[in-house]
Amino acid sequence: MSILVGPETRLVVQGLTGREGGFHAAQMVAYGTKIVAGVTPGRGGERALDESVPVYDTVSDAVRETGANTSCIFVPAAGAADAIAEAAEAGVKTIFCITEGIPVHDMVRALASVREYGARLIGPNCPGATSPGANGRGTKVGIIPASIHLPGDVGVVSRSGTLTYEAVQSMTDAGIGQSTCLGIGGDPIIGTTFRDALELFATDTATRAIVLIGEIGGAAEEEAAAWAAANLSHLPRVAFIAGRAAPEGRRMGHAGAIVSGASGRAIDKIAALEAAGFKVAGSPTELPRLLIEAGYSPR
Amino acid sequence: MSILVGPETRLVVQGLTGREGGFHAAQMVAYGTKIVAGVTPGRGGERALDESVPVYDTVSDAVRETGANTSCIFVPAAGAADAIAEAAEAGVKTIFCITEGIPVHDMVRALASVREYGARLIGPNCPGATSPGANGRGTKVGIIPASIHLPGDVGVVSRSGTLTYEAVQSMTDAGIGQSTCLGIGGDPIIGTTFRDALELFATDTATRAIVLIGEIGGAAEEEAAAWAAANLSHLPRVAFIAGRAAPEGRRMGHAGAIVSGASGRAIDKIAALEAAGFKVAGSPTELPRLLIEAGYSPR
Amino acid sequence: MKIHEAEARELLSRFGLPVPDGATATTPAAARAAAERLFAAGATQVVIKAQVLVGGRGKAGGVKLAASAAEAESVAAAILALTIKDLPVRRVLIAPAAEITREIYLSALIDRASRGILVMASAAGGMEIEEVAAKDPTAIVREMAHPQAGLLPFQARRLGLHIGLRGELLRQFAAIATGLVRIAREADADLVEVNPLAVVPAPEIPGGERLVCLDAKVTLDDSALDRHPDFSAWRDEESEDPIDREAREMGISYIRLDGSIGCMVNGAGLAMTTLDLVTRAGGTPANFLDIGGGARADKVAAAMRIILADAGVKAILVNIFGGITRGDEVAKGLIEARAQQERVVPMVVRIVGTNATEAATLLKAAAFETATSLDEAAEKAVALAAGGAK
Amino acid sequence: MKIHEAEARELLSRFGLPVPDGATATTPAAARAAAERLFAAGATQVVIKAQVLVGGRGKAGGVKLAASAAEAESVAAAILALTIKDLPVRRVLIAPAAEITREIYLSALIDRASRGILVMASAAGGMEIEEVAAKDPTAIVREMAHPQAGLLPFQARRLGLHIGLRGELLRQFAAIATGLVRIAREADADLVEVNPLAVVPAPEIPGGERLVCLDAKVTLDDSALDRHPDFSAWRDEESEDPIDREAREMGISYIRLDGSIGCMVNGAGLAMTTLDLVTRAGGTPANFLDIGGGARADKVAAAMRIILADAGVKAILVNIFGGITRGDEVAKGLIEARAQQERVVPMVVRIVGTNATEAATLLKAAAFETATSLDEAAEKAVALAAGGAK
Repeated sequence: MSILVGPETRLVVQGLTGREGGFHAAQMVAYGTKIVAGVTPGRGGERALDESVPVYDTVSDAVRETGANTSCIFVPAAGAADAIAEAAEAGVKTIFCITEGIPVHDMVRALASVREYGARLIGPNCPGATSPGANGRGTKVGIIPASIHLPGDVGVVSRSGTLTYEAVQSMTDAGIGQSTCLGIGGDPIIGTTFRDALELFATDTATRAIVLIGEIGGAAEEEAAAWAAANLSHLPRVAFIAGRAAPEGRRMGHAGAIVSGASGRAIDKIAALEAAGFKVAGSPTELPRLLIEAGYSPR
Repeated sequence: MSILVGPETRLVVQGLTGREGGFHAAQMVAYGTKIVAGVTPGRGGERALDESVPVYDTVSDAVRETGANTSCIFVPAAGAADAIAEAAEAGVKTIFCITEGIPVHDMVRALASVREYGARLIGPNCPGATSPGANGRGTKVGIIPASIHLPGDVGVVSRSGTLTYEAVQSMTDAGIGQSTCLGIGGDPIIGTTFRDALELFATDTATRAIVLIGEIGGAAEEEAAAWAAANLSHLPRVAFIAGRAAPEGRRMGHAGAIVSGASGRAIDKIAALEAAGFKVAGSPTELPRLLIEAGYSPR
Repeated sequence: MKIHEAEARELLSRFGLPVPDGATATTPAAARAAAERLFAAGATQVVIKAQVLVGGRGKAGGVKLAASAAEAESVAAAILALTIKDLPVRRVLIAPAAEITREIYLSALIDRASRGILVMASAAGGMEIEEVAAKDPTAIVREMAHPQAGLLPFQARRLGLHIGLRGELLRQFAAIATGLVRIAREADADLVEVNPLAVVPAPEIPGGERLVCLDAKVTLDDSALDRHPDFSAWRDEESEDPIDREAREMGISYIRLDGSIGCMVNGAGLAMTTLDLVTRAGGTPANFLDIGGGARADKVAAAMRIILADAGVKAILVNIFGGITRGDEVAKGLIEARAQQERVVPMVVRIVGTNATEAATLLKAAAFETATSLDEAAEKAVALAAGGAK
Repeated sequence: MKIHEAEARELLSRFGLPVPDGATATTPAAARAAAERLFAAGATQVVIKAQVLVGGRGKAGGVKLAASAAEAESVAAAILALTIKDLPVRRVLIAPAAEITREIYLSALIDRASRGILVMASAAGGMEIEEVAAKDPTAIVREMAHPQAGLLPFQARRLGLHIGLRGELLRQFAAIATGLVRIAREADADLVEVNPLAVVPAPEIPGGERLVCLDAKVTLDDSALDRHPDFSAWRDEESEDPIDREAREMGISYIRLDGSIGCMVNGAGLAMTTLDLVTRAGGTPANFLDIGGGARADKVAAAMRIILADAGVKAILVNIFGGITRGDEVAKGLIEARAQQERVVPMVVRIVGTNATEAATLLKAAAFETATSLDEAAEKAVALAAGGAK
């Protein structure tokens, strides 16, 4: 088992005929993901990925014709929020938005549409999710490099991209596999929070430990810690928080990574996580060791 | 028993300190309605109706302090849609809007708020509802004259005001009492339709027959007829449709009462109702006789 | 309130939608001047269109082309002399005749069944939408605008895609469709219809084609006119009957019909019913008239003046079910009105409900003919109209 | 993007909010002229305010009153000579000094916790909201705007009622609160703050008082600047470091810090982590730099120029986890950049992930110092910075 993505995933890629969409879709297929449709307005009727995948004009056409249940959005920032709303309205229940730089007010509105239609959004500005399977295959939606994964039972959730890869690579190198690796994105307004992810992992029978990779800005780590303290005591859990050295008042790359006054600081997040029973690493490379120390043993 | 209003009603009157609101609130109290609060922004802290009812600045204050579960709105047209949204947001579950002349786009938005918060709107531009009780008392919300009612087991639903009174008076004169009389309003966009009202009556054990009073315009009567044909065959049902003599293309007073081409005509509504087992009267005065002919017998 | 095509075009322009150049004229000379300007600006032909608030003006000869300013003047003269469905043509619109590649239908309207804003598009533009609906319902595509956010971009695009637009035309179409909903919401319009939305050659832009709103029909929500004071200038007061205007200004809902029995009723549903019962009793109603809730004596008197202004009225039926409206107030108004009126017409009065007893006393003292039941009142009125004064 | 008070006032004005008269000046003479105009228009005193993008300018002497045009000139001269928190004052705003009855706080901002637009009001205006929150959290009232419809009228009214406004002031407040949210939505602002929103005497209107926006702070969403081309004029390019501008224009996320180790990383989270590990290893980072995903050789070269423009940089740490970014592209960029650079600084390069092997080969051939693990890379960089060139 896994969360969000897995063998049941039937993926529609919005922006499949674009450069990025096409490149990553090919990677997803190579890893084993079932891509059932692409959407590019005005190019309905074409086929993509070596003629293997039909392209539709609209997500509703794609859903009706192929039963797609998950979407991955590579649409440019100006149209990405609209693409999210389109997917939600078309009945797609799990929507990944990879696009970076979406205006924040667009996201407020898109998130309202997502809630209205009972869908779930992951991202935007996120790397997606991978549920590794056997024989170097599995299901991946988004842009996480397939090569870093090992199938296993540790759930990974992170606000970051390459930092996640770093952490996952160190786990894989240590022989610790993952149930699902999920990047929730670094923007101030995102569809799925740390807490939401922990709730999903908590009900996933295949997940036996948690790795949480946070960063400065906002209070999502604190919120997740509070929830974990009350609900996650049965799982070994470790964390890493990026940005201890970040100065106050500056956005550190991610639109959401900013310390404002005394809010959003790394030390407070670390304290909250430790109080909630997380072992917090000083470097991502320490995560495998801390997992073992927290009581996790690889099967 | 009854629908929508009854002994469990705890009413907040929005616009209680206005001329119309005050007048009709006094009538409601005299009939037995429990008015627990009034709302007039900026007059919170006052008391109204001979000092018997507290006035609040906002509906949320009123709900928190008094447990109001039903609202009756006498706010002028320019602010009435906002008053509806305020009531819905405050957690009021049954909202009557008496106000006439609300801009239709305001209603589209207000209705969205009502749905968002899981409330029910009756009206606007409606006379309200009365559930007659014993000894000339009962619960009435709105402006229907108390004097016309007799407690009983016939459910009355109508798009009109005075025409309803006419019909109810003729029933009362004939010794036929009512479970609840409901005016749903004559506007094009209303919160509760004929069909919605029939669904409520269908589950009310105290209602043993139905009187439906429609008029030209739209297709709500046809829609209700279709639903009744499938779901209401156990209840005697009669109807009257106003506007057989109305010319095409003119709004007959009610913003919603207009025949457009072949749509909204009285003859089609009458045919649909008759096909659904309604006996349709040629004059409101015939309704009592038709009820008996339809198999209804007063208890 | 329906507004003329010329004003509908102005409204669309204000919201940034593509509307071709044009001008209105109330005289043939002004039409000629407008045509001269359009020819000077590059038009090869102009179209001259009667501004009347009814459909079917094309078939009635109200839309004609002209290839020169002189021809425009004579064509305008002919159109300005027309009367279309009882409405005299007082004004024409002159616009460059477009070279049309393709005609599209597009509208945004308040839809009572779905209780929201319905947007409809069809590749079969130029025809009335009812005609298209009757012929081939699948030729019409529909989207419900979001009640709070308006038409979302993907919905606008979906409409365009489903009627076969691509590329630059699709982009333009989506902007126009979104704009139509914005107009409906911000201008409080019940209906904003562009038909045809025309594809015309445009060598200057990528794709070589563009969309223009060639004809537009807009109905504004009467209940919202207060918050758009600038729209009041668009009311066609010239075409409005003075009696209709008095009724509107008094807050009386009045519709003149062809019969002989004037009706004064409180409540729209009861007023319609009164008409129905008069008809059933063999009479012909002269009007629909709803004095509204809580009417006082002065409003009753005004209603009486309005009814009597119709020379065809031979008898009057007053039917009041007192609720908010107090019966004695109505009775007083009737007595006052009769004292002032110049023309004597037989009348039957039925007042029930609030203060009906007081009303009865007043009416009896003033020797009014009264009735108790609705049916009886209708029958008496029909008899009075047939038999002359009692 | 933060904008100056003067531009924030202009934005509020465009949306119809009440902003007092005023003008900006970059010279004392221009300030005098502006003051003369304001005195002529009836002002009895003017306020002269430094336009700098930091808080606390009042305490720094950047806000002063003047009772005459001559005084305004000398006050402006003094303020224009100030440097507030490292920022030279280049411009002042001159406005009539208001007679303030009462100060209110009002703002609309993107709230990440509730994932929407939060509107906050407090009767304790004039103070910073953080101060109010610390002293008395109950003094702040909050409403979440509707995500699609903005702040609803009853919400705006509720805020005003809860901070004690009634009647005409309540009506004005509700319009301003709604307007703030409209600005946030339509201008794509992360923050629109009016503090103080002042009650001032207004004998000419009913109630005798009115609200004016005396000071305003606006932060625009960088991601949305493309769709507001007119806002680009508001960017304070004079105060912007040329290096910061180059980074922005190249799409590189760069923040200069005080240390000695220049960092080049792909991904914001990994870049922050790199800074943390440098710090943990005993070094001091000279900058945060994220070259973004999929960076090519030219971007890598630009990043190197940006890092080296900081004279404090003694060593460079390159840390790339190849995903979309190809390791060999980065290696090529580094080799090119080193060939062109004027200043030689020791460097340690860690490239893992996509095409790491090809990158290693290239780097080895070019004799770069490399590292495998993140921790090792940080430690090597710290050693290089401490020990000078290898």
